[in-house]
Amino acid sequence: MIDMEISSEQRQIVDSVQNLLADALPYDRFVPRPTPVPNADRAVFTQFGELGVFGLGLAEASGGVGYSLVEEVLVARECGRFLVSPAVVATMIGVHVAHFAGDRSHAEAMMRGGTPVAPALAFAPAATHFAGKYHLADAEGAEWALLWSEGGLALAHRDSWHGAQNMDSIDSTLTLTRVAVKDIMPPLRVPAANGLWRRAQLLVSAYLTGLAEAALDDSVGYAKVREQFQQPIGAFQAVKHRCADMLTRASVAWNSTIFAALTDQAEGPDADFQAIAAKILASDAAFRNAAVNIQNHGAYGFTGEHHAHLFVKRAHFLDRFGGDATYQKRRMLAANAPSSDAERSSPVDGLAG
Amino acid sequence: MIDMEISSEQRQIVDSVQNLLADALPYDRFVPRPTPVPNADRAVFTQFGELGVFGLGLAEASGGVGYSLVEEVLVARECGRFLVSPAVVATMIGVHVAHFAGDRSHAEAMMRGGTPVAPALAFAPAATHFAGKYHLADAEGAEWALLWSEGGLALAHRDSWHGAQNMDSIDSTLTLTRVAVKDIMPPLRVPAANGLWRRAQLLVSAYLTGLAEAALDDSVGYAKVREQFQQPIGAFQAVKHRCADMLTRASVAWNSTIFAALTDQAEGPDADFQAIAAKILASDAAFRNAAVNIQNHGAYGFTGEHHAHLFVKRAHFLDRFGGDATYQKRRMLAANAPSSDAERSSPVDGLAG
Amino acid sequence: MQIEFTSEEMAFRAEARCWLRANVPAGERPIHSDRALDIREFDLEWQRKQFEAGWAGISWPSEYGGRGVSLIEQLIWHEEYARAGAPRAGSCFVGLSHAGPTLIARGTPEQQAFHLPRILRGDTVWCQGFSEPGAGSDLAALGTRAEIDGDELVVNGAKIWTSYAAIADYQELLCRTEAGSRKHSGISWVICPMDTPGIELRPILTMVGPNDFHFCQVFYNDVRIPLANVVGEVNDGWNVANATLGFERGTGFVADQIQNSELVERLIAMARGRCGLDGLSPAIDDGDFASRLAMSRAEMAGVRAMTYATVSRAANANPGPEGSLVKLFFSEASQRLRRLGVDLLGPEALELSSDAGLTTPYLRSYAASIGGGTSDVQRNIIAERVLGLPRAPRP
Amino acid sequence: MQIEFTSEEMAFRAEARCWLRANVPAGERPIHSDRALDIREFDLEWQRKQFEAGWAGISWPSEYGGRGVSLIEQLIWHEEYARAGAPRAGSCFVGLSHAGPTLIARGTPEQQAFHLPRILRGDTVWCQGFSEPGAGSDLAALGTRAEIDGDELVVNGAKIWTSYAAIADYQELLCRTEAGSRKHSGISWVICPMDTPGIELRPILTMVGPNDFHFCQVFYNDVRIPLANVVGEVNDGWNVANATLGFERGTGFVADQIQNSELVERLIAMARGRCGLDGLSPAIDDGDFASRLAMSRAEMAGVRAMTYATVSRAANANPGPEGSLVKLFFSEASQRLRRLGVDLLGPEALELSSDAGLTTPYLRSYAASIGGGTSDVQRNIIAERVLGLPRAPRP
Repeated sequence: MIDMEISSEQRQIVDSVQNLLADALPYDRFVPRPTPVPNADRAVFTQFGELGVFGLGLAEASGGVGYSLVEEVLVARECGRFLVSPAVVATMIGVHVAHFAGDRSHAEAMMRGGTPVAPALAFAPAATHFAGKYHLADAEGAEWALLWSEGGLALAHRDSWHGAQNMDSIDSTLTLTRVAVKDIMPPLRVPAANGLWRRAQLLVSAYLTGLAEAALDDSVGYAKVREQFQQPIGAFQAVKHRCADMLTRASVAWNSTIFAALTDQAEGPDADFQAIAAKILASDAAFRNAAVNIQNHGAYGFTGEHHAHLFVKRAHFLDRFGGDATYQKRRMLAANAPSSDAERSSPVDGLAG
Repeated sequence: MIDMEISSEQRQIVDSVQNLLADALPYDRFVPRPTPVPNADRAVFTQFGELGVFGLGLAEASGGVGYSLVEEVLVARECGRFLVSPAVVATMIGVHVAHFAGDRSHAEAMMRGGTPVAPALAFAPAATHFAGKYHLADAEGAEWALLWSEGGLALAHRDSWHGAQNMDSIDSTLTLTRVAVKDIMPPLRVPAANGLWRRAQLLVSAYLTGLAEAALDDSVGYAKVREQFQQPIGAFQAVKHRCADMLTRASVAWNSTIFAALTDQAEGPDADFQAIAAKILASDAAFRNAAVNIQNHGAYGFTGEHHAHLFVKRAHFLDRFGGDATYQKRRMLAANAPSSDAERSSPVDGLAG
Repeated sequence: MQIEFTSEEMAFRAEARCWLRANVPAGERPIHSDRALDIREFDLEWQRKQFEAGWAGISWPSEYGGRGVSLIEQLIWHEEYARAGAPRAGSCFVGLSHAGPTLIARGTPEQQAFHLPRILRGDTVWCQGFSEPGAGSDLAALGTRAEIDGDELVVNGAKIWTSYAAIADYQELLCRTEAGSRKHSGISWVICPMDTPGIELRPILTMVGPNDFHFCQVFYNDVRIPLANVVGEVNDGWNVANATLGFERGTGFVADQIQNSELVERLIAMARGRCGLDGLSPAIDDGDFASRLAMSRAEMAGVRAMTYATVSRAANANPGPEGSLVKLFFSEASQRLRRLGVDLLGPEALELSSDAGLTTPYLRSYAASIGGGTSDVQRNIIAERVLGLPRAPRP
Repeated sequence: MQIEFTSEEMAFRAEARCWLRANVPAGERPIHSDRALDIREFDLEWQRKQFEAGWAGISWPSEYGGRGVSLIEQLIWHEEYARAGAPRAGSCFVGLSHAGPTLIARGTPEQQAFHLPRILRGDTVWCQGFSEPGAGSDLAALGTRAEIDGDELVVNGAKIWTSYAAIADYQELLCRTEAGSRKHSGISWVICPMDTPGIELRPILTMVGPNDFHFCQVFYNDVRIPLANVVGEVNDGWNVANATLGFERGTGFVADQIQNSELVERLIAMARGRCGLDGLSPAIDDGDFASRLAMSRAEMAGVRAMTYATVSRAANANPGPEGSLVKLFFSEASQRLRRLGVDLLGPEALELSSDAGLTTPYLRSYAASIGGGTSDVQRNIIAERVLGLPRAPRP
C-alpha cells in the first residue's frame, strides 16, 4: 500500500482549517502600519482549539481527536501557507510533550488553545540537555516555551524564563525574546529517543513547505495578471522557469515531508533519516521560493506592503527551530542510510527498504 | 594609471598567435575517429618557438623576447580558446624555471619549442617538496615535466619519471601518464617565495578564461543560427540569460586574471591574493560555461562530434594544475587581504591598496 | 495515507530479492560499442534468464505474457533490481518499455502475436526512431516522409540519437504519411525491420569516451516497409506514440534513482575513508564536501519520495505533466551528485577507467538534462501545463 | 597595460585619506524614517563639510564648482571614502550624481547658476521621479502627463519608488508632454519643486524594518511648474535623462564594493573567532562556511577587477552596456555574501538590531537584484546589446 494522496476525510480537515484561516487570518492582517504591530494570531487559538487543531494527533482516550501525525502535518502546512504564528506548531507539539510527560491537565489546557506555547529556538541545538540561551518567538501571551535540543523536547513554563529581554525582531509580526533557561532537565520533557522530535521536525517541515507553496502561489498569481511590455510577465521564460523551479522545490519538500511522516507512522527503520532529509529540503524550498517570489514581484516584492517578505522572515524562524540547515546537514551525514546492510539482509521488511 | 585595455602592440601579438592557431590548430583537428587520437599539437611547438611564444616574458638579455607576464597571459588565453595542449602553458613556465635555476641552455631549447614540457598535476599539491605521485598531461614527446607544489616549481627530466604508466584519459585528446618523482628537491627549481608560482597560476587562469570565453562564443554562435519552434534559440529567454551569465563569468574571470597579472607586475602587496582569486574565478567560469555550452547545444553538445565536451575536460586538467578549487579556496582564506591595516597605515602606497 | 506493504507485497519482495541475488549476471555488462554484438548477446541472455524464471515484462499484463504485477510490485521489483546490482535493460529497453507496450495498446492481434513473445523471451532488440536532425526539442517538426505505394510505405529521411541501432532487429519509426501535414497530424507509427534495404547507419560518438558510439544517425533511402507494419491508424501516429507515455507510471527510472542513492552512500563512505588535502584528516572534513554530501543525500531521499508519490497518484489517475517535476529534479540532482563524485575522487577522476568507476558515469550525466526532453522543455511543461502560465508568444 | 599610480595620484590618495580620517562624522547616520529631518540634516551637514574642504562634487568639472579630478582620482576617492567608513551620500545622492550632472550637461546657464552651487554646498536635497506604478522594468510605459498651459506645465499622474521624497527640495521629474506619444518620445525632463501645491506623498514601507519608509509614492494633481523648469528641449526628456547615464563611468558603486570587500574580511574574522555548532572548533571549520567565505572573497576581488576595467575602458570610450555585467555580478555576489553573513551569525541574525549589524543590510540586499534594473533586465541587455542575440518576439 503506497498511498500519499489526501483522503476525503483528510480533505475535510484541511478545508475546515483553510476556511477558518481564510476567515480569521487573511494576509491583509499584515497591512503595514506606522508602528510595528505584532500578530494577534493567538486570539484565534481558542477557535483552533475548538476545531481540534491542537489535539488532532492525540488518541481519543487521551482526550485528543484521535488522528495521526499525518493529519497534523496537513494542518501545519496550511498554517505555513497562511503565515500563522509558529506558536501554533509549538502548541501542537506541546500537547504531545505534556501528554507524554503525564501531565493531562496541562495537555488539555493547551488543546483548548488557552495556553499557547512559544517556540524556543536554541542558541546551541546540539546540546544534550535543555539549559541555555533561547530565542522565543511570539512569546507574548504564551504560557509555555517549547525547548528543543538533542536532549529531546521540553516545556518551560514562563515562570522559568530568566532574564527575558525583548529584541527587535527580523520579523516585526513576531516578537522575539531572549531568555535563559536554567533547568538542565525540566519536569515536562520527552527524551530524544522517544521519537517525538521527529513529529516536531515534520510539523516544522510542513510549515516550511507551506511557506514555499504560498510563495509559489503568490508568484504564479502575480505572473498571470501583472503586465510588462504588453504581456503578462508569466509569458517571459525567465519568470516561467523560475516558477517551474519553485513548484519543483515545493513538490520535493511536500513529498519528502509526507513520506517521512508516513515512514514514522509505519515505524520504518529510516524514520530519522527521512525526517532530517525533509527538514533540509523544506527549509531550502522555503528560503529559495521566498527569495524568488520577491524577485518575481520586482520593487513591489521588496516593500512591506505586500507579504512576500514574510515568507523569507518566517523561513529564518522555522529554519532555526530544532536546528538550522548547517546543523541538519551534519545530522543528515550522521544518520543511518535507509538501505543499510542490516535491512537488506532481512528477507522481508515491514517497510519499503 | 589604470590601463587594462589591450594595447595595439599587444593586439599584434594576440593577432599573430590567433593567426597561427587558426591556421595550424583549428577545432576540426578534433574530428572524432574510430580510435582515439591524442592531439599532435607539439608538432607546431617549433612554430610557436619561432613566433617567440615560449620566450615572450623573458628579458632580451636572457635570450627572451622581452615582454612581460601580461603578454604571456594574453597568449595563454588564446591557447585556451583554441584548446591547445596545456603543454604549451607548462613550456612557457618551464622556460622561466630553467632560467631562474641558471640553466641557460635548457631554457633556450625550451624557447625554441624543441623540448616540450608536460604539466605535472600533483596528487598532493599541498606538499612542501616535489617528491610524490603526479599525472602528466600530454607527456608523449615531452622532455620535461613541470612539477608544482607548495615547495614551488621544478622541472623533472623524463629520465626521472619513475614507473610511468599510461592511463585512459578523461580527455582522449590528451594522454595521461602516472609517474612517481623521487627527488625531494630537483636541481632545476624555483622556490615558492620567488613568486614565479603566481606567473604559472595566472597562465593557467588565462587558459581557463580562454576555455570559458570559447564556450561562450560557441553558444552564442549556435544560438544565432540554430532554430527551434521557428525561431533562433537565442530568442528564447532561457538561452539568452544563460549566455548573459556565461559572459558575466568570463568577464569576471578575465578581468581578475589580468588585474592579478598587473598587480604582480607592479609588485603589489596583494599579488598572492589576486592570483588565488583569479584561479578560483577562472576555474569556476570554465567549468560552468563549459557545462552550459553543452546544454545549449542539446544532444549535439553531448556528442564527441562537436568540441563542446573538450572545454569540460580541459577544465578538469587545468583546474588540477597547481591545485584544484578545493585547494585554492583553502589558500584564498589563508591569504592576506589586499586592504590590510599595514597598508592602510602607510600614507602613500605604490599600488592601489 | 499510508505506506505499508501488504504481506503479498512483502512476499513478492522476498521472492524478487532472492531470485535476483542468485541470478544477476556475474560479469560486467560490456560497454564499448566496438563490442556491440557482445552487448546484444549479454542483454538478450539476461532477458532470457528473466523470461525463463517468469520475471520478463514486469509491467506487462499477463494476457500478453507479462508478469502482470501491480504498480507497487513493479516499484518493488525495480528497487530490488537496482540493489542487487542487476544490469540495466540496455538494448532490451525500447522493446520492453516502449515498443511492446505500444503494440499492446494499439497493435493488431497479428502484430502482437508475432512481436510480443520475441521481445519478452529475449529474441529481438528494438530501437527508437523519433528524433530527427534539426528537430531537437521540437518533435512536431518531424520531416521523415513515407509515401504509400500500393501496400507499402516508401520512407525517405533521417533519424538521429538512435541507441543500439546497429544491433536492433526492429525500430519504432515515426514518419509523415500525409504530405504537407504540419505539427502532430499526418504522422504514422511504423514497425521498421532494420535489415530493410535502403537503411544506412552512421554511428555518433558521445562525449563519454573514445569508443562510446552510443547513438546512430539512421538514413532512409527509399526504404520499403509493408503497410501492414503501421501500428494503429495511418496518420494517427502521434497518438499511438503517446499511448505509452504513462505506461510505467513513474516506475521507469526507479532503478536509476536507487543507483544514485547507493552512489551517495558510497561517496560518503569514500569521503570518510580517504584523506583530504592535508593528508591527515578525512576528506569529509574538507571544505564543502560534507555539506554537498548531506545535500545530495537529502535530495536522493527527496527523489524517492517523489517517485512514491507518483506511483501513489498513478493508482487513481493517469499520469499528467507532473512527471516533469521528477525528471527535472532528478536529472539536475544527479548531475550535482556525479560532479561531487569526481571532485571527491580528486586526481584519479582524470582516469576514465579508474577503479572508482566514477568518471565515465560523470561524463554520461551531462546527458541527464538533455535526453528525454531538456530541462528547458520540462520547465516549459511545468509552467504552462501544471501552473497554467501563458504560453510564450509564437512568431 | 598597467596599474600603477602616478605620484600625483598617490598624493591625492594621501590627501583624501588624511582628510577623510579626520573629518568623517563620528556619529551613526540616522536610518529610521521617523527621523527624516535628522537624516536630511545629517546628510547636508556632511555635504557642507566636504564642500568647505573642497571635496564636494568629486566627479563634477571644476568650472561648475566641482573638484574636477580625473576618473582614477574619483576611484581613489571612493575607495578611501569607503575605507574611512564615511557615510553614504544618502539624500544628497540624486543631486550629486544625477540631477547636478544632468544640469551640467543640458541645463541653461540660469538653471545651472541657481541649482549647482546649492547642491554642492549642501543646501538642497533632490529626489528622482522616473519610475511609475505599473511600469516597473518597462520605463518607456511612462504615463504621467504634463499639459502646457501658457508658460506653465500642468502635471497629473503618479511616480513611485522615490527615495527621500519627504525631505527633498526638488525632483527630477520625467513626464509626457506630448499627448498620445509612445515609448521614448514626447517626454520632458522637469525640475519640480517639491513644495508645489498639488503634490502629495504616500510613504511606502520596505521589507527591511517596521520604520523603513525608504520610498514614497508621489501623486501629482494639477501641479503647475514653470515651463522654464524644463531641462533641455521639451519632448527630448528621454535623451536628457540618458545624458548622465555614463556620468560616473563605473565609479558610482565603488564605495559599495569596498564596503562589501570589507564585509568579507569581517566575516572571515568572525568565523575564526566564533565557535561553531559543537561549541569547540571555530565556525570557519564548520560545514560549508569556509568554502562560501573563500568564494565570496574571490568574488569581491573579481568585482574590484571589473570596476578597474570599467574605469580603464571609460578613459577611451563612452560606457556601453558592459556596465550591466558589473551590476549583475555585483548584485548577486552581494546577496550571496549578505546571506552568508546571517548564516554565520546564527541565532543573533533574528535580531534586527544586533551588535553585528548584519541583519538590516541582509534584508536590504534583497533589493540589489531589483533596483536600478532587475537582473532579468541586465541579462536581456547583455544578451541583446553585448552579445547580439535576437530580441524576443514582441506580441
